[in-house]
Amino acid sequence: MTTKVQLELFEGPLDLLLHLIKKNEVSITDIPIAIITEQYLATLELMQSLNLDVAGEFIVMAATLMHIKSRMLLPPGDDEEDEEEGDDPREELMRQLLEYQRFKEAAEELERREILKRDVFARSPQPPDESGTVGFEEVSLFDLLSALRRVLDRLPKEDVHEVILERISLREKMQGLLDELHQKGKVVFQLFFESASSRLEVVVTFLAMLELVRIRAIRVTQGERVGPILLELAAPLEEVQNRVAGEKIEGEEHGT
Amino acid sequence: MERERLKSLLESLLFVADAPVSVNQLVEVLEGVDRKEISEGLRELQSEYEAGGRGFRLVEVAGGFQMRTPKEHADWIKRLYQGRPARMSRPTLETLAIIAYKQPITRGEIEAIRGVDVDGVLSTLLERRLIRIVARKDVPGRPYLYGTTSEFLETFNLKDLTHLPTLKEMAEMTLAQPAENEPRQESNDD
Amino acid sequence: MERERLKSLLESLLFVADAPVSVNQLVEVLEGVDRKEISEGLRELQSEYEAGGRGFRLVEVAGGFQMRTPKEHADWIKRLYQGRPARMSRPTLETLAIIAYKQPITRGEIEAIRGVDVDGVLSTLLERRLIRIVARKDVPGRPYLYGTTSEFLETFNLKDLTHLPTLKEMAEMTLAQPAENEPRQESNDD
Repeated sequence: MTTKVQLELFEGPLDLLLHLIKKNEVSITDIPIAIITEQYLATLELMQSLNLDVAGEFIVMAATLMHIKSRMLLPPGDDEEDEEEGDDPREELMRQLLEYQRFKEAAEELERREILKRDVFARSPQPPDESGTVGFEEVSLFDLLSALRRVLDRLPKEDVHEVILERISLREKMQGLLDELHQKGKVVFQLFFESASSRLEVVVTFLAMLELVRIRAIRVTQGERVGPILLELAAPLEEVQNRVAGEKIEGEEHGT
Repeated sequence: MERERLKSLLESLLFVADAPVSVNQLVEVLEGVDRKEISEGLRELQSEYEAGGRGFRLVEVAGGFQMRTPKEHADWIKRLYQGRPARMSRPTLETLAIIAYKQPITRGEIEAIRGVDVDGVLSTLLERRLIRIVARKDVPGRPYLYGTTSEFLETFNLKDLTHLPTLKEMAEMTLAQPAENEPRQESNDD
Repeated sequence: MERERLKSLLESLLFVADAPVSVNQLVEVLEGVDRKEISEGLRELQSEYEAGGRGFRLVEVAGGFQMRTPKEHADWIKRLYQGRPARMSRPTLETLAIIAYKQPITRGEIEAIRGVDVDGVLSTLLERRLIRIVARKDVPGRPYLYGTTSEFLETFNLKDLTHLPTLKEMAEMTLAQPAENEPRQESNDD
């Protein structure tokens, strides 16, 4: 995962390059690569000296520029490895810059339009009268996911950002839950979340639980309407373990 | 400020407001305009709407002014809403999400996850054919097991259930989301 | 129906709607009224609002008609407005522009054009309902394909996608390209 660029001035390496090209009053189709590379690297250095996080993409571009520069120094025809790239080593970069510039301009055009809630206003949505409506408005998968997320969000929150996703495997968690249920018999639902060390673990625990319910390895019960929710094994440990082992889990990591 | 311009501004302000606007609020927003002028402007708009047979009136309500449609138009307005699909509510979507991922699932299991009663929501979803009863669970009470329908797949543009986002993608998306701070939590699990 | 009465009704309907209203919807609601009459009524309201210096205009947007305040009143309205005013950052706008013109498009394809990671921006856009997931691409990994929504059209005051400003041609490009080495053209390039 890349760190965010803190320097708001440039949105990315292409943005920075366009800025340098404009500043030097040169053409995208004929970039003086030595000068631009030098200025690009100087800018990165400046960013670093100001203690700004320089995103990985900026560094990758620096390497690309230096590579192009070195290839420009070779006499034409001497360069076998990159022959399929065409004659001018700057070509791919040129194409990228032109395309990026097109969309940068398109974005500026969009910004000049009358934007709703910035320049013009419609009436605020009134609470709808749901009676007699026909069907539902379009909902997207994202809405569905957001809904699931909200369910998860109500569970205890911890900071997740530093946890690497792959560390906790769903299958491991499922086995762990089964072991715990085997040892303790009936366990109160919430108890499983108390030991979680991060929000991610909560998510994984929750999903493991749902998965176990789905394959009927565990049972969820509730004595009274408002009573605690209890979990228990739906069958002897060995049997449910086999059931878990035989189950293909959607989204499971391979080879980890 | 010139009277016509003031009235046009007042109209804009009343138009966008989602609650009655008090004269005090208007005085604050229209810095430099006299309270008396504002009141007069409002009165004029009021009688213009009435006399001009416009599609709204300016009514004084709850300590402020609000634009409202005339009573005689109520039947037509209802028809506008009736002909239109409603936005799916949060409880509905959440319940649907749980069913989609965990089907077949009983009402009790859904409630265990959502922490609230889902009776009404289930009937809405059944009515809209997004879910169906697939079987009965072989446990005491033999509760219904719910699953999604082909209308569900169509709604979400899915070829089949295996095309639902996977656990990993879901985690990515949920992690990428800034947690929205819901002021009103309907859950009772904490 | 008498013209003035029709216009008054149209005004009511447009006033209460929380999204642009299409002529089709109006035809349905106003049973028995001619489509032509409805269109004429709308046009008349449109010019009356403009000429009469009213606090709103009738604009054609996202496949329908919607009442909106004139741009000159924005500053005053913002002072009263409770909702979050739209803020469009450069990354948001650039990403949105790429999606608007190249839809359906995957995250990877967007990143290839912008040269930076767009994870956070995509979530923001999804959350604001300016874009949506339209399908999955049939390539390894089955990445999501993103497209714009009708909220996008509403936000940017567009009748439909064909009304997007024309993209500048990559004119300079062709000059510099050797004939046998065509720039990699995306399928939906025009």
